[in-house]
Amino acid sequence: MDCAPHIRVQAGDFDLAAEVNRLSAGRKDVGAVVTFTGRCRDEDGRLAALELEHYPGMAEAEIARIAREAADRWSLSGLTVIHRYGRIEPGENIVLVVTASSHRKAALEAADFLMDYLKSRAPFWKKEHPATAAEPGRWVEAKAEDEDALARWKK
Amino acid sequence: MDCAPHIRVQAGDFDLAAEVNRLSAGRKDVGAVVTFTGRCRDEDGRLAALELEHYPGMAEAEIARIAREAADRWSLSGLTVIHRYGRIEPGENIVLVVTASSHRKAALEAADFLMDYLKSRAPFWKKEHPATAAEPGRWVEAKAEDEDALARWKK
Amino acid sequence: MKLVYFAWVRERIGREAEDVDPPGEVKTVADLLQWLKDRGEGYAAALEHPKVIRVAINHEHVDHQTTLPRDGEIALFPPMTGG
Amino acid sequence: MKLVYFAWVRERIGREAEDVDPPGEVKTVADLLQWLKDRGEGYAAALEHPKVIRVAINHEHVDHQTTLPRDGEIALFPPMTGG
Repeated sequence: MDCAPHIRVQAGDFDLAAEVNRLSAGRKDVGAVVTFTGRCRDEDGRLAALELEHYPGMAEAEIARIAREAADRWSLSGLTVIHRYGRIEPGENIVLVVTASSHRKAALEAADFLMDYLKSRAPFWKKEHPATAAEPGRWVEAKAEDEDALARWKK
Repeated sequence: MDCAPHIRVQAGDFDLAAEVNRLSAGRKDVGAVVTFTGRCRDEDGRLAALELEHYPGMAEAEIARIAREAADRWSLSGLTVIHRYGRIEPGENIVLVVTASSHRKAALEAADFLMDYLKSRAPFWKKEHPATAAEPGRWVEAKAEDEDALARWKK
Repeated sequence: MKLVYFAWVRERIGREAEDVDPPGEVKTVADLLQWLKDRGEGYAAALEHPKVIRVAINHEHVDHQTTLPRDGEIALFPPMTGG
Repeated sequence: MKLVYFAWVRERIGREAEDVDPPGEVKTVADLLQWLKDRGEGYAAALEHPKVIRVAINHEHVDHQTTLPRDGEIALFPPMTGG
């Protein structure tokens, strides 16, 4: 990979266009840029907000490991992962993955791979705060399908 | 699908952030937004520009058919395809696909599907203008691998 | 019937579009390609390998066995390279 | 050794971190979980199903058979739900 992965774990939002420009502005060798934006849904009005807890230090280290694996498997010219933590309301962004490559399949597959690994390996935990204030917050349970999704990428 | 596909065939560039906002701004039901941007490469300096010819009328109709098929196969809340034509220089955008869904797999797979079909079914033809002005323009040949990519999506 | 040409099919034939009136025995797309091929050097060059030529009738892809419509727009072009 | 807890493991145990000094027979991650479980109600609730608990040593995922390091930071948490 030509350039080091750009990784950020932050409370604040990110700027999609700025992150795409980081990997492609002025570049004549980038044929494909893929972005994946994960957002908070309101679950048909049942959710007031998500609280994202993370493990500082390990979050960055683990995302870096996942990014390095993607860069080893696909020919990428650039790779960005930004994951937010803290309180996030419906309609707000949670996570951004940007992949750039000369070829479309590399960019698409790497983004798919990164999201699967972020879901099940990056040390973040979501707590749902219900719209009904009387109800207590509830930790989101890991889904078996997310674990299964990783099996697709085993070499 | 909740909303009709947004399809444009145009000479001018597009604005990635504006197109993502079109599908997600103010929406609390959109959990995932995927963008694919196809860009003109300079082929290690050998290419001065691409000339994209298209079949007006059919280009829009065929992209609409492909978009409809994607909307039938995946649960999408929004879908945008913009394809440029005319002279496009290295570093410029050629095509944009944006998919929005409540779930990440639907958004990712639909974008992958749309790109495969646009490559081999939408009536556009690329002519390469070499950096060496003396050389004549050369029509890009269709790749067998692009045709093969469609086989993955046969039901 | 109106014919329209794109990319190198257009360049070799030397025109973008034309109206033609093929004889009654020209019933399918394959027949039409064979008939056009004999109309001159440009056509022969464009349609040298007819199997490669993609065809659309009224903006929809069709295969070479398709029966020609009474009227409408028939487009001939190389395999597409968009995206 | 320093232990850190996250999400519902943290909430049930009732603290974010602590220093512990387990006896010599506590050699693996599995031993540590078993030993912690007996330290009180919160620990028992958090570690009721030890197989579910994910563990990282010095910021790297490890399995329950892993030998504990001499020192460093050991994190216990539920399956991750980021992304």
